[in-house]
Amino acid sequence: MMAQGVRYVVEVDGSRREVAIGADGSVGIGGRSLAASLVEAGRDGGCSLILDGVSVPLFARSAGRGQWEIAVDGRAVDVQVLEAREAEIRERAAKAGGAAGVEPLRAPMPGLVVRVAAREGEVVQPGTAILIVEAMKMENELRAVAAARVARILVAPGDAVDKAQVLAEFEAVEGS
Amino acid sequence: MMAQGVRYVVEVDGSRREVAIGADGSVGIGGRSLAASLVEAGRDGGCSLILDGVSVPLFARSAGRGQWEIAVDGRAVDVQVLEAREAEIRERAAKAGGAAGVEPLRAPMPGLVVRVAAREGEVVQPGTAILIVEAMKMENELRAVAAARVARILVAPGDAVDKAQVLAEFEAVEGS
Amino acid sequence: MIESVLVANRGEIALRVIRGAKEMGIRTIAVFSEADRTSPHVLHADEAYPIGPARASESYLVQERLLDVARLSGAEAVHPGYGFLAERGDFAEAVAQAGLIFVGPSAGTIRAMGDKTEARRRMAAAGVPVVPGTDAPLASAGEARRAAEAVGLPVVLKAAAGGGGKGMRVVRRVKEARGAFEAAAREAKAAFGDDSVYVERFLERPRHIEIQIFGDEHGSAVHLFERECSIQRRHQKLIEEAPSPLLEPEERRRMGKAAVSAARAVDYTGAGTVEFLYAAGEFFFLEMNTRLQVEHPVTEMVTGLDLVEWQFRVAAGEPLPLRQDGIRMRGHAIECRITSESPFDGFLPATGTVGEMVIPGGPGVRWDGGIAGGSEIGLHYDPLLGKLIAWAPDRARAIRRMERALAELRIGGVATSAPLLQRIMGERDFRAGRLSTAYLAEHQALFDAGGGPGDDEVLAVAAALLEHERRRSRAAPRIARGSMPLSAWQRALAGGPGTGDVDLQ
Amino acid sequence: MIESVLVANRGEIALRVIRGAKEMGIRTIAVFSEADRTSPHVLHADEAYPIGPARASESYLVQERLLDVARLSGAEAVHPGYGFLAERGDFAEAVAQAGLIFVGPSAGTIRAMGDKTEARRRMAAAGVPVVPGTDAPLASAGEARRAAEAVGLPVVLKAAAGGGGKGMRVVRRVKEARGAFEAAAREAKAAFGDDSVYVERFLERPRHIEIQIFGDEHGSAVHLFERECSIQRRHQKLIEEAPSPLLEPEERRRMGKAAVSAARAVDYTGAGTVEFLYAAGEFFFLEMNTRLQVEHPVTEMVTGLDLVEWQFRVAAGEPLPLRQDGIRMRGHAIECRITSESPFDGFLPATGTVGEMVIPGGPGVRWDGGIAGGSEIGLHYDPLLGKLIAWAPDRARAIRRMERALAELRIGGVATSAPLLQRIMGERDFRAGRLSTAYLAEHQALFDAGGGPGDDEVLAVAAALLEHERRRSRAAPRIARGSMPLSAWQRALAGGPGTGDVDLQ
Repeated sequence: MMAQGVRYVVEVDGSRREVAIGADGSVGIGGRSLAASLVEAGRDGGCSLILDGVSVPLFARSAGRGQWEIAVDGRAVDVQVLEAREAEIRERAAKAGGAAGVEPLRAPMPGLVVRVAAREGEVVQPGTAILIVEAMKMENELRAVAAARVARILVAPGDAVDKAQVLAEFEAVEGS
Repeated sequence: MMAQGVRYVVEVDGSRREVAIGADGSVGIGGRSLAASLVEAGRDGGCSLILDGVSVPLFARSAGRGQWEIAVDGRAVDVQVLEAREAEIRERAAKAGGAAGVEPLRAPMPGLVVRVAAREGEVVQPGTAILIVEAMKMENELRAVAAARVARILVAPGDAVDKAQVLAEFEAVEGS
Repeated sequence: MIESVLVANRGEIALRVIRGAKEMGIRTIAVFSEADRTSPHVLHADEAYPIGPARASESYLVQERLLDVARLSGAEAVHPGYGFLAERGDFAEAVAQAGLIFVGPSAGTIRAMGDKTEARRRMAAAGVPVVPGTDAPLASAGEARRAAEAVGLPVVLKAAAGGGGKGMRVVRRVKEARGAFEAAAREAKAAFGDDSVYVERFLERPRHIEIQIFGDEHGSAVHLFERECSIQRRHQKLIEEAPSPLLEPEERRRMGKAAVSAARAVDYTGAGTVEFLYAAGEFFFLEMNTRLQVEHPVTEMVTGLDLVEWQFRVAAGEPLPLRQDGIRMRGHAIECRITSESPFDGFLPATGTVGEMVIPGGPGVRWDGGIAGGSEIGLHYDPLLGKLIAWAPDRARAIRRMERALAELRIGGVATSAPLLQRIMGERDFRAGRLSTAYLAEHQALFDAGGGPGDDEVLAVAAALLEHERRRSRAAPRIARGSMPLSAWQRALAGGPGTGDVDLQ
Repeated sequence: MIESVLVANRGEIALRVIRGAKEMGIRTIAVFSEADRTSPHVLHADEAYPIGPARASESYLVQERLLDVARLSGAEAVHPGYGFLAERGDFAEAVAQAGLIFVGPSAGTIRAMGDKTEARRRMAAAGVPVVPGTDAPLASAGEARRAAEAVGLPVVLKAAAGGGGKGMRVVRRVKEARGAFEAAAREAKAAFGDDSVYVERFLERPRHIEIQIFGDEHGSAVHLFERECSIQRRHQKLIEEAPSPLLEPEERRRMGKAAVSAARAVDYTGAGTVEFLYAAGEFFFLEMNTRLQVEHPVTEMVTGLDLVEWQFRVAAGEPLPLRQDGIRMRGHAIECRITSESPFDGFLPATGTVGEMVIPGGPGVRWDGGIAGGSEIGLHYDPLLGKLIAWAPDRARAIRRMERALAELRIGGVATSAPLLQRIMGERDFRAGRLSTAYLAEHQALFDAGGGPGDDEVLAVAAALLEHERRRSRAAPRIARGSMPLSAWQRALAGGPGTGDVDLQ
């Protein structure tokens, strides 16, 4: 691990920020270094963040790798966190594809993965079934919305998924 | 399963009662048949019992097979439940041994079983180590209090045990 | 005194009635649908009986089943709460015919006040000011048009059997009268099974001020002052308070007197509420609710009286515990209705399982709730989860106390109206007492989601720390307790550099 | 007004002060030991800073560290709460020397009242009745013996630097004097680092009645009536109430006047409490506590005033908000201290992790707590988890309300004093107001564990159903939600046989 620790790219409400967390645990943001402490408090994702002395009670829910739903003062926001190098790779891949990238497939509701209908590497067309998810006693077919190559399928049958969890990632297909 | 269901022998505060639970779920006690509903309520062992219409909120904690700690109105009581045929077998075994039976070994505190020191079938003397349980970062040797044959050891290394959970059962040794 | 009572309701009001009865030594008998088996009102009652499936029409609204439970349990009285069967004359009658005490007014009073045109006629006859309009249902669209012109535009068409904003249409131009009449009649038919519609003058930006009244069987009637409930959304009250922030003592006196006249006019017994619209110094009878009101706690907090206790005493045939001059107001109380609705998402009903609850405490704060950890919030019933009430010596302090309490409140697992209420407490017009039923429509900025840029930075840091911890621990997404100590501050305290490098142990 | 305050405390009192400050718009700065990182006072404060390990002597009692946090955070004032540094004259002095406002009286007053013999002298000089005894520490066992004879037996030997029952010995016979003197001096030395001991007449079965007082910098002093705190266990208060149940108005007036004289005698500023022992119509000064008291909420509930707000106003140099004739009492309030102790097990301290909490609500109930779900209850601090307070128009109603609220209270995961408090609420002498500090000693039956035979039958059925369900499901010992419906009742309701065969779906 580098001396300056790990850099993350965080997207909140469409705006991106870089946050550095030192191997020693320090937090850097916007050119400043802050003293931070984040611990679980309570029993349901309640957390206490103390940032340069300022106490912020918040509630955090994981919505899959790199995806968090965080509520402060009753305002719940979806936040995406990527390590800086992951973010770079994605960006480069998106540029290489000549497009802004293809949106990943997210669970529209909490449920249970029943079946995986597509394979990694497969090129799918709009409407191709990717996954079947059971929710509220109903099976729901989740389909591709654009032509793309299935880069990764992140879940397997039997997995419980949260709302907005990323289930599959795509790569742009040339010419699409 | 018999039409009249399962009969249990329940020991509360030293006094024994028989409770029959029908295959149909009815409850018989003291010659009467009662309508009963018991469901979990809340998140920590809170239950709601409705017995012939009377609503009794209670808190139940399992302390091993057949062992319950039940609190009603702030009064916490250890209750032992055995199926009637189990109770009979125990009683007969105790009588055959010519003694009132040997008290089982119970965990004096919650902890983690580290090691089993005795074997089933072995005749132990007062002070013989039976089990080593770790609690509060300390290893505690649990020893036999009377001469007896180890009938059953109910836990294995790595098991987490609750306070008062039965860890080992004994049989009286003739002549002891 | 009454020895036992069946509480024919659910949720927070059932629990409220059970609490009141318990404090009087009355045996409490709850009923529950399949959805409510583990609800607090079941857990806290002395007895509880199932009455059917979740759907209210198959449980809480089935009169016969409730009466069967009353018979079986030996209940002496029936308390209907609010909603469900509380304002059904036939239920009050059936309870009485079964030889039980109905905790509420007579069936005749309930019926008279349930018919809005009949209520208007009786109030006008008793000298209570009513909104100018027609006293009888309209026979046709043409009659609606003529009535609208006679009363003077704008007018509002209302369902005679109505309430809660259903079957209502505002008419601002004569040519709108026909369409409005037909729409209102259709809605009224659908909602109440009765298409009778009448006309009232429409007041622009009125305030909703209501008077709590009580009558007994011995001919006495008193009022317990007013509540202002102008903060409404589609005729649903969100915030109520007592006293009204801008009412003059003389106006209070006149409205109280009018409400008592209204009570006497119908030989009222028990708890009731006379609702008025108030505009520019004038007030007009709107309707009379013949039951305990959701917002009764604000009256309890300023008067120090227990309205449920009064209900039981009156139902038992006792005289009212106090005379008018013995009833005093002290301080100011505000109630916020905490509902399972997403205020920044069009008030979409929210569902879920209640997780951890943090109920505010400390001075002057009261919580009347009907849920607990583990409660399932579905769509079968009213979205009211509970009511947060704050009392203080004056309105400014009560608002600040409510702000503080709302900030403490946490109902895990389900979205609630609390964040909107929090914003209203900080809004300038609300703080100044500039209230009207148009308040929410005129303060749309309150509904904007999103915060300032500072908040986003905090969110970004929190998310990065969460993700960092998860990746580091390679475990389930839980944050280790005490995982990141604050040694930077410790060093700063020890005289080291304030910010800059931070080392965590 | 003060803009920011460092709250130099933890637990419920830190949260209470933070709530009060927030309602006044004062920025709140919390401190926490390693054991308190997730405590509610940390979560609800605007800012929070670590001050060291769990042990109080390395955190909450380290004056320098608190002053460092005050400097670092830019705090304008320091509120000490009660306990810890609240009655340490040197801390008050250090705060003042750092240019900060100490929310409490002057260091000189704290010191004078902390020295029990000095306090007695000053009170006697001000005409406040003191228990007959010596005015200066005793030089020897012989002197103790002579003083005991002069004062008249029985007497009590007390530590001059004392409080909380430490360094106290009752002497009933002259020959016991030597042993008692030596024991008291030893205990006093160990507890307070000072072996000074003095003699007072020992009152048999006295009542503990205290007067809340307030003074300001402008020479005004008022009292906020009395609290009766006679229900004690080893000098630890368990239950407090206001007003005292049997005090005559004239006695109340006299005690209030004496307390105000006491306050004036020491130019008192801020909140203080003058404690009296009361027996047979006479009352005697016991001690003066120069801080907010644990039981201040009962005074708040009967007067409608916010004592923390008053503290801040006085500390900011404002005059007292009300004059004596503007302070009124309404109704009756009772406080129960909910501690992590096993009342039926010799008050053994209980530890654990707080699980689900059910906080009582409804009319007239207040909860002042310092814990939340997930809180670790250890042995580092005072066992007070929170305080349950009930208000009602009269004492009988307040007791019934408290009974109801205690039945609702649930603090999962840790044993509490609540079941004992529940029993006291139902006990005949308590209900009749027959109180004295000997109450608990004279009502030992309250400590018997165990219930009636009816309860055992319920427990047996519950255990059998639990075990049956577990064996049937062969799963973890969890009870399936809604696993056993109530069809017997449903059939009974449908007209079938009432009991007898029962079938569950």
